[in-house]
Amino acid sequence: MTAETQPAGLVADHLTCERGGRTLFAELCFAVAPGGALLLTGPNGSGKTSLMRVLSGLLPPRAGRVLWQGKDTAEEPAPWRRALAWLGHDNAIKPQLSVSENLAFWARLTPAARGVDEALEEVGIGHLADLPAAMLSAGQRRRLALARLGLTRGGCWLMDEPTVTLDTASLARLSAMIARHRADGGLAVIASHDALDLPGAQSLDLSGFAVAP
Amino acid sequence: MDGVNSFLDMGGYAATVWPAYGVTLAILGGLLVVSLRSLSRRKAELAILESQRERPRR
Amino acid sequence: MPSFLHSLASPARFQRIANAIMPWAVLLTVGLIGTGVVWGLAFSPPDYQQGDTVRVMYIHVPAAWMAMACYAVMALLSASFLIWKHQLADLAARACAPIGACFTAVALITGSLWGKPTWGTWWVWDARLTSVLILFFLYLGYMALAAAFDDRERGGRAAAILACVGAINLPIIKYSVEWWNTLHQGASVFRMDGPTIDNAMLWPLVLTGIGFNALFVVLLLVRIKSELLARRIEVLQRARAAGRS
Amino acid sequence: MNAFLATIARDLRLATRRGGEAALTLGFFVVAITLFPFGVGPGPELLGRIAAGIIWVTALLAATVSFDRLFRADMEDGTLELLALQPLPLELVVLAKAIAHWLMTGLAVTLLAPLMGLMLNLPGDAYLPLIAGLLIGTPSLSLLGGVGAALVLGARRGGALIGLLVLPLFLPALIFGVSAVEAVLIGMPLAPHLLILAALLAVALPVGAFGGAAALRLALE
Repeated sequence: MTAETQPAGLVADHLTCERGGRTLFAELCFAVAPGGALLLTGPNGSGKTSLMRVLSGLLPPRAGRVLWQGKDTAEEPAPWRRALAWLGHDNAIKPQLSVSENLAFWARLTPAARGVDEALEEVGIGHLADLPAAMLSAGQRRRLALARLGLTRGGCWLMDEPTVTLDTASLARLSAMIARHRADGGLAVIASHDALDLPGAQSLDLSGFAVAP
Repeated sequence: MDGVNSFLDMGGYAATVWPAYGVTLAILGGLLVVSLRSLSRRKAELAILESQRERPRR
Repeated sequence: MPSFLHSLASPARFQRIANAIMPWAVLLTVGLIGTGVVWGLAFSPPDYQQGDTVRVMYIHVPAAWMAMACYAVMALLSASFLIWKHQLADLAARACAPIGACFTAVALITGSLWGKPTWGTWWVWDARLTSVLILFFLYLGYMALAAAFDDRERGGRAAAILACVGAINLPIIKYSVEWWNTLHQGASVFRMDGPTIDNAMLWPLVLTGIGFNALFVVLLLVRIKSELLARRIEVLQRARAAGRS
Repeated sequence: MNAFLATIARDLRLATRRGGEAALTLGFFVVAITLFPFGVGPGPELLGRIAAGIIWVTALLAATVSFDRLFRADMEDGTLELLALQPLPLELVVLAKAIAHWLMTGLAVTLLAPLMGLMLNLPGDAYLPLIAGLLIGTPSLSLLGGVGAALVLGARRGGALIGLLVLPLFLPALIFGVSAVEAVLIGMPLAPHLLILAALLAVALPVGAFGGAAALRLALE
């Protein structure tokens, strides 16, 4: 019955997560509709990264479900994997490959809606396309990782601390990028310490779901 | 005592039969002893921990 | 079915079942192995070819049976742990490994001692010996992998995957070793004259065989109990650490 | 299919850019083989008799040395978690990486084996079965070794563990690879041995794909 009444987009249904014998959060629920965004906050150790990994499917929750377009992502991972674009702590950049080669690989693996060059321009490193990725600074690497998300149109972006090592100009670019994504009908879940310009975004403080030991 | 001696001699194969039984006893008995000792050690440890847990509550 | 297994395998229920089985298992172990060994050593006839060395058989053969049976039990427990994720299956599989390794070691060493007078050498690359040796390595690999993770749960699952992969490969290894052996050396040296075995020799063998199974049950229950206690200790210690911080 | 090929191509490109991968494995292979004449004596007759065995055993060891790098770099820079979240099933990712690994190690060793055979005085008839056996047998090594490499991700002393885990599983490939050479030398048919190696590969394919993927998911949790 719940399956039909679930809204489109991403739904967390009573998620409980346990790591190393400790319950990080329990009975966590939220829903993000297409075009929406959710900002996750909370102190270190409150389980932001774990929640992101549970949402992505990397970490099975102790209890509860993650629904994409009304379907349980654990039971039907294929549509969720096609819609999902993931930005983790690590940038997944191979220093031996050039900037555009790095991105072109992911463009071949995901259903890319836009060209590699366009995505690089969006994060402001189009002029570096031919350089080996080893030459990039930390901020430029983060932007290259962000460009991977920029390849997609619609779908769901899961971004774990996207602002790490970004400068002010890049932060503005990131906000614009997320706005463009949402205008395309995409949605985003963002765990971040920094204040991002996210008009109309929901906010969720994870410390409210902590379980007393 | 001749019967005991010939039993111990194992038809000339004492060097085969007795070490085989000895090794078996040593390995399997050893495993049993080690397992039992870890069991009793953990029982004691748990008893200490539980008594410590009770105290501050009461 | 899974929920039925789960209810069967809750720690409290396990303790009850274990406590009920334990005295019987101990009784069977002591009684059967004691009778079998005395019978085998003192009252069974010497083999007409091998003389008294045949008395090694009453422990060697059951140990070899248990070496393989243990792996089968361990692999089944590992598979059920991967499927139903029940902690007790992981505990039991881990408890199996050292027991299996010890039975395998007994089979190898007694076989080697028996081999010296029978074949004139401590070790032959006979098909059975070689595949039991590989089995021993698989146990070692399982134990090393299970212990190599800081996170206990993760180590258990990695080892469970290995146990399942090994279960598929063990028969392949066994048959390829047999084939390799016949290719190189012709007929096997290891001939037990199986069908002609006399009742006077069969009985002590059967007794120690069942006795070894009972010993396996005793060892397994003791080790699982001990592991359960270790987990309980860990939980309490963690709670204490969290309470004080 | 495109994504599958892209994964293979990327691993190959990375290996050639780094330059080390294949060269390291081949270097180990050659150096280890040159140790044998020192160990058993330089007599050409003895060496020729055990040459096929030496080459096979050394190929197994060389493959084992290379497994540690199979998933570790991708694990450390976050590539692996991205690969696990792509539409391409992780089982196929594992297969793709095993194929790339084989092209760089197994195939390279196979191509170098005749040269090693010359150095070890391998009899003339033995070259065909040796190469055919390596060609069919070494892919199983890459697949089974992949499971081992995935299992030790996140383990302490992972690299040292791999050998203990996978070398026993390699035994059948070694047995039939060497027996293929011996069969030809005593005038027996070659085909059954190669067919058994192919059957081993058929078992190693699902074991490698599903076992490896299960182990990787575990490592990524």
